[in-house]
Amino acid sequence: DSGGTGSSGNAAAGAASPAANCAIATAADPGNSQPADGTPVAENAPKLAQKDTYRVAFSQNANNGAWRIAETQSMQDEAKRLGYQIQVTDAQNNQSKQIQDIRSLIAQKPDALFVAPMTEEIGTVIGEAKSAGIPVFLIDRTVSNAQAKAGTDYVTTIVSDFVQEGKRAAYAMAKATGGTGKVIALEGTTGSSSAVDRKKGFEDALKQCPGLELVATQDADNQRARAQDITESLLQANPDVTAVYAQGDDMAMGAIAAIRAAGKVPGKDILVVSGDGSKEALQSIVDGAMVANVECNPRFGPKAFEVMKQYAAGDEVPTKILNEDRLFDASNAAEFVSQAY
Amino acid sequence: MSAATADVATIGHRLALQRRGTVAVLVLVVLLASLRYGDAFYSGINLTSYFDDAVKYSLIALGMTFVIMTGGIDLSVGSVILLAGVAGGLASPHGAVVAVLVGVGTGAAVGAVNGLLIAHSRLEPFVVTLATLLWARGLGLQLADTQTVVYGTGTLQSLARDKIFGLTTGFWLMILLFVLAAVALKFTPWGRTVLAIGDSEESTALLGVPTRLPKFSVYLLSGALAGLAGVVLGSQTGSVSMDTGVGWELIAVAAVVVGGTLLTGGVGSIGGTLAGLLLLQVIFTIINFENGRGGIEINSYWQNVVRGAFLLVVVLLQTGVGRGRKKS
Amino acid sequence: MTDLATRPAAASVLRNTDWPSFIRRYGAAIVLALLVLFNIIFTDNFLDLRNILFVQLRQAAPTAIVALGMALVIATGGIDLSVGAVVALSGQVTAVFLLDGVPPLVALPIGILVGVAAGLFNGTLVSRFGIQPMIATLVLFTAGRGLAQVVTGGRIQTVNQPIVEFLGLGVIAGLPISVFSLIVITIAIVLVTRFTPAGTKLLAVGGNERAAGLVGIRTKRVKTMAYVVAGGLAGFVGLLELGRIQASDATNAGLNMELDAIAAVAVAGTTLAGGTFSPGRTIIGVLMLRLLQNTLVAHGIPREVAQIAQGLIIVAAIYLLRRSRDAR
Amino acid sequence: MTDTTPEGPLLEMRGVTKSFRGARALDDATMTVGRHQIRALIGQNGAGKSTLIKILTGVYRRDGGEVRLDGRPVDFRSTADAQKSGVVTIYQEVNLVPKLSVAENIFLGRFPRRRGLVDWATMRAGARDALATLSLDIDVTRPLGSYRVATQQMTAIARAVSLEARLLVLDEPTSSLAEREVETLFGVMRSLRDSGVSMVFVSHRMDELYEICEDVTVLRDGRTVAEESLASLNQYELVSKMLGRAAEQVASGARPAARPRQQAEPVLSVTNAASAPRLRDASIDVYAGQVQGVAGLLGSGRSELLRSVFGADPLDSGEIKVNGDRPSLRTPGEAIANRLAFLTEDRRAEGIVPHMSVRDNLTLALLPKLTRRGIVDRKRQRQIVTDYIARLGIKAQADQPIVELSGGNQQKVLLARWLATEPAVLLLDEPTRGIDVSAKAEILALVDKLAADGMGVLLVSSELEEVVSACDDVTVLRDGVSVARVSLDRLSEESLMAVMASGEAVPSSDVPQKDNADD
Ligand SMILES: Nc1ncnc2c1ncn2[C@@H]1O[C@H](COP(=O)(O)OP(=O)(O)OP(=O)(O)O)[C@@H](O)[C@H]1O
Ligand SMILES: Nc1ncnc2c1ncn2[C@@H]1O[C@H](COP(=O)(O)OP(=O)(O)OP(=O)(O)O)[C@@H](O)[C@H]1O
Ligand SMILES: [Mg+2]
Ligand SMILES: [Mg+2]
Repeated sequence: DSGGTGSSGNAAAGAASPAANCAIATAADPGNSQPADGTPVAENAPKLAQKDTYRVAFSQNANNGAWRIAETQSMQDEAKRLGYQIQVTDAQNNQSKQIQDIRSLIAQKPDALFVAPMTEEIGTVIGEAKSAGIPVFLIDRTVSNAQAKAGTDYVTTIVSDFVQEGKRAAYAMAKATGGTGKVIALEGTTGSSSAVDRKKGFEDALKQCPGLELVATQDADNQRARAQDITESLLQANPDVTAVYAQGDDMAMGAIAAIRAAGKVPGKDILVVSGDGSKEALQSIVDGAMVANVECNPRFGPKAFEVMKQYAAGDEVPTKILNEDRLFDASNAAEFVSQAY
Repeated sequence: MSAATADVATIGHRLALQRRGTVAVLVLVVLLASLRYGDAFYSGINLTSYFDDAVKYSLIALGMTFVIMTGGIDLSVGSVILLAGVAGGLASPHGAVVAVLVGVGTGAAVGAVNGLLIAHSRLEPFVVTLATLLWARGLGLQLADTQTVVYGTGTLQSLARDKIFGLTTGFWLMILLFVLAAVALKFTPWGRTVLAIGDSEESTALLGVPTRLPKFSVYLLSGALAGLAGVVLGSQTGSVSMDTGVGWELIAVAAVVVGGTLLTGGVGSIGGTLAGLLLLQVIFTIINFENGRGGIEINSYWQNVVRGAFLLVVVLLQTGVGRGRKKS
Repeated sequence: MTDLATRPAAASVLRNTDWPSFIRRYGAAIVLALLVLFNIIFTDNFLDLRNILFVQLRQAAPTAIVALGMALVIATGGIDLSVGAVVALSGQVTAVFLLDGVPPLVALPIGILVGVAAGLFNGTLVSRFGIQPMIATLVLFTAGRGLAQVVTGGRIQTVNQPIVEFLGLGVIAGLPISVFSLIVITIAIVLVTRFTPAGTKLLAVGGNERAAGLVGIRTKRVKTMAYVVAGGLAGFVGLLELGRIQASDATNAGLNMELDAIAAVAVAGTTLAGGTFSPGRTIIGVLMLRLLQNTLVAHGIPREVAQIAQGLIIVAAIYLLRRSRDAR
Repeated sequence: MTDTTPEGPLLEMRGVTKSFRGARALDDATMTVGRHQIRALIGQNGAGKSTLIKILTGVYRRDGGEVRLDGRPVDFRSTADAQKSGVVTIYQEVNLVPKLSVAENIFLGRFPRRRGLVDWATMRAGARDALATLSLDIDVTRPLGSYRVATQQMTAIARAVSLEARLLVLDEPTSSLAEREVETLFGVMRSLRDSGVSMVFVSHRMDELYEICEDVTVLRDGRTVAEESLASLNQYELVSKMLGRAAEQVASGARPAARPRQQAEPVLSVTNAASAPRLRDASIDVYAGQVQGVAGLLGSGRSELLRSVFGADPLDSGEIKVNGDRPSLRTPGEAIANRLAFLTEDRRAEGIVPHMSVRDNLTLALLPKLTRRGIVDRKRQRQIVTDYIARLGIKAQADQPIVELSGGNQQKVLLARWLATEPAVLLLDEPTRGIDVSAKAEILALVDKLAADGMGVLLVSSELEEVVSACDDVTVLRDGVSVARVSLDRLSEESLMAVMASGEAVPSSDVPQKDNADD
């Protein structure tokens, strides 16, 4: 299921009539992107023996915020379910600590190593795992091609397409606002690929909609309080803002609080579009405070271990596997809220 | 906060004892760990990664040792690592030498600004370097356009991975610099003057010894070493990400103090800093290993708690040692 | 000692005004006034009362309350790096209790008690065990946030309770709670330091601890009290922050607040060496730095550039203060 | 110096002015130092002696006036600068780096080197040699701070002497030295003079000036009021120039008539007090209405005795009675509550709170008593401060930071701090160290009066003359043990000296055992 709820998007509250100068205001949700045809399969990566049980390791880059916690939890739950032993390290948002973590994991020679890279540039250490004969599976972010080769240095990478997420957010916003208004955008952690890519997808798509004017963009570091402070300041300087795009749900919640504090009604005076798909966000769609949310599913566990088992069994595993993300809005939020993380 | 004259004799002994204590604890911890984790603990790759990881912290801790010996502090080193790492990375396409020069030069330049403001304009080190922490990071982000900066896979990276006697160049660089620094502290007029300034800057000046230049120089040195650390980091990991260096200044300060350098200046040890740093770092490694045992699952949140508790235990032991002596 | 009979003419008032101490006293206020002026002219709707009270002042109030505690600690010659972590810890503990159904009348005081306990811990390390304030408070700086994360499992948990909503959105006497509390706390601190012996004791301990001890002041207790008050205020701010985002956020609550507070105390013209305390100027320092930040945000300046500006302004401020301090 | 020394004075300072924040410290100060000459620089506390010296060496920038060395105008920017031109200074209060070794303190800034590196062996030998010229033989590798103040002062002198100065400036170098050390110093100064070095010597002890100096410059309120040959002035004329009033008005320092004990029981009684490491077994009684002296060589534990009585240092054993009771005296707070007061010997490190106002400094010990229902009575505080400023003739504004006061005035503020608590027993540790003659006379007169009014005073002083003239009874400490008591009838500097040195009681004087101390 590609989460294609596109056609029902018009149900968003208060949607104005589509402005003529906004090409995407009436377009359907572009949906998930598909992996390019002929994605190579992993051939030269270290092999994995087929066993009843495995000892695996997972290097998480920062175990905070609901999203990453859900991701870690999902990995741990799935390992437990399968009866595997799993060791988790937390790099606490520090690239070089993650490299050190991975090296110390390698030293303990797990059967397989899962890595949620802090940045794209931890590739060299992935190569070290290969030298040690340990197959590596990347999840939620990838590493730079220059440093580590997919299918050789690591088996595969299971990711979301962040550019596409940004694009889908722009479409959803265009639809909800009818293609006119002033927008402020709140970005996630400086330099992270999710922040960079979502921004790119969002801004590129917004170019097709000149009626939506991006009046301010600020880095809110995925922090709720910071997003709240910034939104307050921005709303004061730009009282005519009508929409907010928050790259992540925590920032969206901060923005909604700021909108309320400014005496305006979120979902009515100012429309909020966000990404991640947390329970809290879905609930606020149900409550009418948020108009749309592009999922970025943190529950990698089942998929990751399934891929690992396939690889051990000698099946062909493509070197890039795209996660399927859904678009939530008033039409379906209530249905999914209970399952959200 | 000058110590009473009568305490002076004990302070020296106390800190010397503390240094030995730090080394002893380090050895003990490593021994226990290798008993518990066996082969894996000291197997080649882990030792290498342990020391490699220590290099960058050790470089800023080394600079910090001299700064603290003058009674100052340099909170900006974490940001300087980022800035210089970025600058070095941008210069890396022009070759390893250029990258190193640019990185160290950038760090030295920031250090010089700190030094001028502190030594010449006599502003408080804590606040000056706190401000530098802000602007140097901002400048680094700006320079990198907030994107991770990649180091070209050239000489620099192979240099970082080359091994001499089984350990990487980074390790030997660290050892070399610490030996040089120890010699400089004990055997150069500069080193002695640095200590004198930390003891009493006013007295040093009234004794007719110029204080500005030595004071300036420690910040310059600290900046330059942080710059070097930035390039080393970049070449070891192939890139410098935007989160680099956040909070590292406090790791360095902790290492320096655990190593037996007096935070108020005047007494210090280079070897102690290295021991202190390796000790703090070994704790990280052990926590990771302990997680792997599956026995007690140390939630990563507990890591910070454990680190804080460990710091507490070390400093408490140290004061205990100091008190015990005083009574005898 | 101007003779009353010979009133100086305006020109000589200018000449005779003690400019150095004038700048020192009002430097931060002057910058603040300039910033306000800039905003009145260039920022839309700045002069709106709602903006002033509910955006500008409310955003500054938590940091200002923490900075008051920090100023007390700095007056004793110490420093407290742990306040940010304590803000997080107190907020998380309270949130968890509230979510467990503990009545607010119990849960909120517990949050403040957490802060008081943290202050007691810091104060004990500093005064009884003689550990350097920076290192002593580094322990909780590291472990405190870790504990906060342990308490909530690192999750952000929404706390939808009337009391939390009241803390965040409530209005007393036309003022947001945080602004109202800031005013009450400031008045209380001013009254206590002016009219009771506490203020003199504080400054005596910070100015010359040994002398203070010899006149019968219980220096350890005074120092401990400063940390306890700072901790208690941080604990209270933890509650305000909880109310502000209506959720617990162990990772980000109070993040970097200690540095903001220290910077504010410093730009207020207080030396970190101890012996001076000025609540009014501390608050002005916070307002100035906060307004600077908000001005940059409101005018769309990217964060990294804003950081550069902040760093430079801090340096400029303390440079001016120093110029005035020892012009000789 | 060769024979071809140019004519004219070595140093001329003319019309020097200097203000600190609007307050004149120097106003047309002049000083001329000839060649082969030791010149005394005297003046009351706060007259501007130290300021003049610091202006000479560039520590302070002068507001006006000129400085000529060898007839050429000079403008030193720092001590280092001055040293390069051969002007070496020992500043008031020991200014050294306590955590470094003695040897390093002597060679800081000019370490002997071998192949570019510090040559420790040569340095140690050099340091031993330098100290040997002052007849000092100590372990030069130990931190300087582990030695007592006098040794530190001698180290500073050794350093200065070894710098081969042309002009050596000594700002109160003898205030913490004992007589023997002063003699050693004078010996060195004489031989330096003979080898052509000129010196400026500051001291508040008149006899020292007459012993070592040829000429004198007298400063009064920042102005030079006399530059003459010492021989042409007698002590009274000199003092009257210093004070600007007739010398007769200066207290003569003659021994006052015996003061009667006002009670049979001692107000303070210390028995077998010991406090590691210096105080081993000291017993002493103080009676209301009398001044009880404590004499002893440097390091004999006099200060420790006072400190442990006051609760500033822990008492390991022994017994302390106040008015017959045995109160707990473990902290200064408890001591104050029992009406003890303690004026410390180290004004800077333990006395003043530098940036606090005179008012707050003066009432610091009184704070609990000034507090009514938790509120400080500011009005009463102001009254008390005004009162004491007037009574002790303190030259200061109440709201001035105390650092800005001259040493003597600071000392008076500290004395006032304790008098304001109306103590029953006043413990005075070197109360006149670094105090000018008139202030000293005033303070001693005050002590006399306090005793006459019924206070018990315990006085420690290294100046025997002071002990002899001020005390009714003196206990001699030696190596932390009270070895003898000398009472008024046989009190003389000679007899005291003999007891202090030998540790033997003068025949027929009382042994300080509690039982037979009653006479
Ligand atoms: N740094 C300073 N700031 C303000 N005032 C000062 C400073 N130094 C000295 N003064 C003032 O200048 C005057 C001269 O002081 P100075 O120390 O030169 O006196 P002095 O003759 O050396 O006295 P003493 O015999 O006590 O050493 C005094 O009134 C003193 O208060
Ligand atoms: N362990 C020590 N080693 C050397 N000197 C010490 C030591 N402890 C204290 N001193 C110093 O020795 C000096 C003399 O000690 P103390 O004060 O007990 O004797 P005193 O008879 O009062 O001498 P003073 O005339 O210096 O006051 C003091 O200045 C003190 O600082
Ligand atoms: Mg003087
Ligand atoms: Mg003494």
